Amino acid sequence: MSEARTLAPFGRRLADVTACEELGGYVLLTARDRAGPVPRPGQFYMLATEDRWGGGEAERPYLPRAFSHARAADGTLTFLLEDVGPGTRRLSELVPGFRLWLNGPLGRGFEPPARGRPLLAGGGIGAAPLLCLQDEIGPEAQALLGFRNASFAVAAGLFAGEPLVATDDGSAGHPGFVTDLLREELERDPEATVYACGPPAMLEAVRALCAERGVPSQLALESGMACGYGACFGCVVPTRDGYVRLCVDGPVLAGDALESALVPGAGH
Amino acid sequence: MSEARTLAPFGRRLADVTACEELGGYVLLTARDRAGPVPRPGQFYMLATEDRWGGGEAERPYLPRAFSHARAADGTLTFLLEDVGPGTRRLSELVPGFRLWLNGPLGRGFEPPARGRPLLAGGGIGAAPLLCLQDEIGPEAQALLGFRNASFAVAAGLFAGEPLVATDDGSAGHPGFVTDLLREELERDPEATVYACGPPAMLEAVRALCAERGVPSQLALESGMACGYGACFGCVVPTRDGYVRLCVDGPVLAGDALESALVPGAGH
Amino acid sequence: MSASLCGIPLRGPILNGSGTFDFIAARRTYGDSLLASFPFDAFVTKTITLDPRQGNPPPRLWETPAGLINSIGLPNKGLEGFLAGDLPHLRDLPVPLVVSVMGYGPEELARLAGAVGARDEVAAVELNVSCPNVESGLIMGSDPAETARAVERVRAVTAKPVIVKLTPNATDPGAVAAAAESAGADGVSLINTLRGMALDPRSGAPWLGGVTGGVSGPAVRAVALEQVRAVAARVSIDIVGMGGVASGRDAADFLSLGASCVAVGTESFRDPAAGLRIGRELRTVSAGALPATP
Amino acid sequence: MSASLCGIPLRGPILNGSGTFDFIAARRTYGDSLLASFPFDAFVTKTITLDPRQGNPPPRLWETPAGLINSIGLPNKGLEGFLAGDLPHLRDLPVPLVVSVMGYGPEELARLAGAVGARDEVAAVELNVSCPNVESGLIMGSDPAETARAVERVRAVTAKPVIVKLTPNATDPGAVAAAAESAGADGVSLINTLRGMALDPRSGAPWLGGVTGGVSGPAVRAVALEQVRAVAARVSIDIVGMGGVASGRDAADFLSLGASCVAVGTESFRDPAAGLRIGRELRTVSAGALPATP
Ligand SMILES: Cc1cc2nc3c(=O)[nH]c(=O)nc-3n(C[C@H](O)[C@H](O)[C@H](O)COP(=O)(O)OP(=O)(O)OC[C@H]3O[C@@H](n4cnc5c(N)ncnc54)[C@H](O)[C@@H]3O)c2cc1C
Ligand SMILES: Cc1cc2nc3c(=O)[nH]c(=O)nc-3n(C[C@H](O)[C@H](O)[C@H](O)COP(=O)(O)OP(=O)(O)OC[C@H]3O[C@@H](n4cnc5c(N)ncnc54)[C@H](O)[C@@H]3O)c2cc1C
Ligand SMILES: Cc1cc2nc3c(=O)[nH]c(=O)nc-3n(C[C@H](O)[C@H](O)[C@H](O)COP(=O)(O)O)c2cc1C
Ligand SMILES: Cc1cc2nc3c(=O)[nH]c(=O)nc-3n(C[C@H](O)[C@H](O)[C@H](O)COP(=O)(O)O)c2cc1C
Ligand code: FES
Ligand code: FES
Repeated sequence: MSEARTLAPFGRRLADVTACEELGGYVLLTARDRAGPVPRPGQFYMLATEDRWGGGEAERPYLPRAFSHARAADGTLTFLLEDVGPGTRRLSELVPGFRLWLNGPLGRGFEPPARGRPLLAGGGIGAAPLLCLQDEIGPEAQALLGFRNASFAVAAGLFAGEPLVATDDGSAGHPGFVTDLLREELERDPEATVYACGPPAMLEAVRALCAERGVPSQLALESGMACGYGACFGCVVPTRDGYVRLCVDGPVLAGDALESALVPGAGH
Repeated sequence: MSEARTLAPFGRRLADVTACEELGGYVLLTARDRAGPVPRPGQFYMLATEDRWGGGEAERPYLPRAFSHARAADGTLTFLLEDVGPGTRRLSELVPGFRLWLNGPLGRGFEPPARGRPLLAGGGIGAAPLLCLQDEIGPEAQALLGFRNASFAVAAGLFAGEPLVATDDGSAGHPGFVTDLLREELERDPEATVYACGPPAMLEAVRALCAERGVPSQLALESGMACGYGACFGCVVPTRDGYVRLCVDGPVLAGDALESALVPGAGH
Repeated sequence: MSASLCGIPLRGPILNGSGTFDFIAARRTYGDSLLASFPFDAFVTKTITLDPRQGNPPPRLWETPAGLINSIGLPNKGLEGFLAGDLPHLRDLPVPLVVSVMGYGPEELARLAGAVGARDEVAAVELNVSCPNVESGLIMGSDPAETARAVERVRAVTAKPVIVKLTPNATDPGAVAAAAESAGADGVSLINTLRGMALDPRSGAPWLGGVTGGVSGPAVRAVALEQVRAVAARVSIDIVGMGGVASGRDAADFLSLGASCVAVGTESFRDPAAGLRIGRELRTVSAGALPATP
Repeated sequence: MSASLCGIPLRGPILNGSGTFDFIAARRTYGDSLLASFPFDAFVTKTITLDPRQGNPPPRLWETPAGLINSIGLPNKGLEGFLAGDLPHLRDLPVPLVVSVMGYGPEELARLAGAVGARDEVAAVELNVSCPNVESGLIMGSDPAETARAVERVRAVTAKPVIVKLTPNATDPGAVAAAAESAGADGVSLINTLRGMALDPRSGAPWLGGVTGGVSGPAVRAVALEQVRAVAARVSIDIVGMGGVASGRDAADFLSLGASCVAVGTESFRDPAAGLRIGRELRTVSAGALPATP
């Protein structure tokens, strides 16, 4: 099996920030990675700001943080961020002229669809890796996106085709969960392949839904990471084969490989 | 003896930065301390920036740093800083709108002159506490100021009267040491009182010069401080009476109290 | 949020760490505004010894990543100087007074504890056992038997509560705490500083006048939490938890691991009123989801 | 800047800390660009045990002020899995290979050391003694006698250099190092992680799946420097110094306190090529005022 994995140049490198803009409740961060290879959708990067991050000067954030690229084109990487703590805050405060440390692309991304129509199911910030997957497959990959409310749902505008939206508070699209939308799509098209990324509870609902119906699913999981390249054994998630390091054997795992997508300590 | 000490309000307080400007090789930082008491020349404050300093977010600087006020008027404090490490750098980067934590005024300042003409001998950034002393005494307090070069000597322009300047490289004023200027003045006026602040070697030269001639001197020393209010016993300097905490028994000490002004670990 | 320490009722659970707040010097600096908003619910003195000590030669401080190394060397006026010079001032404290003492062996400790314990102003005695026993050469506080011997001797000379300040530089602080409890201690406090050092970046020689020192501050918090948990599993006497406490959240963590009080040390250097802020934050945290006491 | 480790010539003095760099996984990620600029001058494997281990349940990581707590729990394929599955890949290493082993007692350690020491690919064996001896219940590495017994048994089964990885959670690491030297160790490495823990701010329960873990990173550097100094005063065998090394300046500090090599751990998580940068910076520092070796 050829893996959905682009090798990374060894070491970390500096990338110039070209834009950092609010997008509803999220931040869209763009940086030039001229020399970097073209990543596979679902792979990720370990990011840190050049200044005031870790070791020499700062306390927390100390370790780099993991982010899926939301878009990669012409030597430019785009990340979709949600400010949930000191690392994401520091990244959100970047302005053009500052620089990012980046290490990647890392891990194993999404496999190209083997059958049927691709359905992209995203929960919140989980939309990020699905965007570049849609960029690759084309607008026939239907996006189904769940958000807390209309302010976050603005991110759906990044997607091609007609993304279907659900919000927890009903302020945009379907009032309810993205899994409601997915269930409907699967009723209509039981031959689809599902790609999903989002919070643990949402991924677990997707996994169970697909397992129930024999629909293949590829789930991009999260877990706390220190290194991102298999060095620390810190990011393990339980699978049917025991613990695997999400940073080298994931972050994309086949739904079938999991008993449950509820990873202890993941999500915020 | 009534001490040259203004009591501080208990705790630290936030002050709005109103200006932060380069002045030759130094930085002049001004902040509103509306509620604070009027400090005595030679007292000092422990400063930290509100953001990205210590504990919660940053690594070094972690503890606050000690700074003499260079000027205090109408609820505004002015500090003269030299960027020598992470703390002074962070302070130098402040812009109006940001805030400072300040604790002070702390310690014992200069005693008013008991006899003769006051001579103010400053080495480098040591000019800072002499400026407010001159503000208090008036321009008859003659400033004698030594700097590395003309770029730093710009700070002499803050002083009233006709400050005499020496530079190490001769790029401004007298080529040589400020102690050369002081020796000349003392030749002319052996009844003067000397106030000095500067690096250890300069202070020691001033102390020896004054001791030799029986001229009273008040020296504002430096030492590494953690707390600034007598809590840690970390800032001691050796005196004829044993170690004293510079933050409560100084920073101004009588030259007579010292065997030597060369304090281990002080200066940079 | 009332609390108690070895039977002494306190208005709250926040103490200072010994050697990190000097009531007398702070009053010289802040005047009586200090009394009006005293930051701690009990006050612990800097450790005193039988004879006066100058302390270590400077430099005594080095800032580390999220911490501080100190090599102060217990400067103090000695027992007589303390009783005559300091104790009269300490009467003005608005909170109970704990006196920290250190001796080079059980006899010296007992003399000190007996003398300070006899004074009405003194609510409790803390034994700083992080120093070598000049008789045995062992660091008292890293050895359960040495610690027990010291506590037994002290127990015999004072009825005041005796708190043993544990050193973290020990293989098994829980065993030392258990030995202290069996020997009659009323409480333990931990952690003292971790042994550490730094080199002068310019000369490559040890920076500190005392060569080595003790590390404190947020850098040691994780170590302190683990040791408090280990000690709480071994004793039922009161525990004063400390080490890097900088927020009410941190204080709540120590309490939920089994401490009955929390001490603030290095954070007071950053903010003299840190104890007040931490107490306030703790009340907010405790009012929320988290139980503040186990 | 050439160096040597227990008689093994090295192109430089920078190693990785055991368990902080996985050559095989890194090669999957970086391909052969890793070989071209391999960041270490000798490579130390993650600790292996006789039987395979899953390791601790997640979460396994917690970021602390200037540090990291890990509770990994030594997941590994076991001796057979290592020899059959990993060793063939490790042949491609451009630098000497040190295999780290841990056993629940001297017999198990000896079996492991004998088996790996017998392989030509293996230049040296590191004994991780930071674990309880199931027979005695003591943490081997915090007790000089326990450590000596283990080293003696291992010494009998291999002629390859034996390095003992010391735990910092001991009253007197110098005494443990001296015992290891007397028992025939060729070197010691230190520090391993400091015991620590953290609570989940939301639930107040221990965050780590393994409840407690080990602290590493800049937060422990001052402690590591002091322990290296203390150990250097007691032994004349080679010392690998580590704990929070993040710059050439830090590496120079360890060397000037008596280490002959320096290992980089947590800093490699921030920058996979940290070893290269630190080696480069060290050469600059050494070219300056400071002697890099004592
Ligand atoms: C493969 C992968 C891809 C990802 N892609 C994206 C993306 O595209 N966009 C995006 O916004 N996010 C993404 N994430 C999540 C992102 O990495 C985290 O949001 C980020 O690491 C949070 O860092 P922080 O410093 O802002 O917050 P932290 O304070 O680190 O908190 C985030 C969460 O971590 C835990 N936590 C809190 N404190 C600590 C601590 N001291 N030590 C350890 N854990 C702690 C808690 O669960 C907390 O809710 C991805 C994660 C992974 C693994
Ligand atoms: C009473 C008093 C008044 C002062 N007034 C002024 C003033 O008006 N203006 C002014 O510019 N400065 C003044 N100073 C000096 C000022 O406090 C220092 O320059 C400042 O603390 C440096 O902090 P930093 O973080 O920038 O540099 P640091 O990195 O802290 O380095 C400064 C010096 O401290 C030592 N050092 C280096 N690293 C460490 C470490 N990790 N831990 C401990 N020490 C270290 C070294 O000697 C170094 O050269 C005064 C000092 C005192 C005591
Ligand atoms: C400058 C300084 C001086 C100290 N002096 C003493 C002392 O005299 N006696 C003692 O038992 N502990 C002493 N300690 C240890 C503290 O009481 C406390 O145990 C330790 O600093 C950990 O808490 P922290 O991280 O909040 O500072 C001292 C600590 C510092 C930083
Ligand atoms: C995630 C992680 C895993 C580790 N695993 C091992 C191990 O398997 N065996 C071992 O001897 N040390 C292990 N260590 C300890 C390191 O080798 C090193 O001693 C310690 O981290 C201090 O160095 P540092 O501060 O540079 O990380 C581990 C450390 C970390 C952070
Ligand atoms: S993050 Fe370190 S092994 Fe995965
Ligand atoms: S700086 Fe703490 S006592 Fe002076």
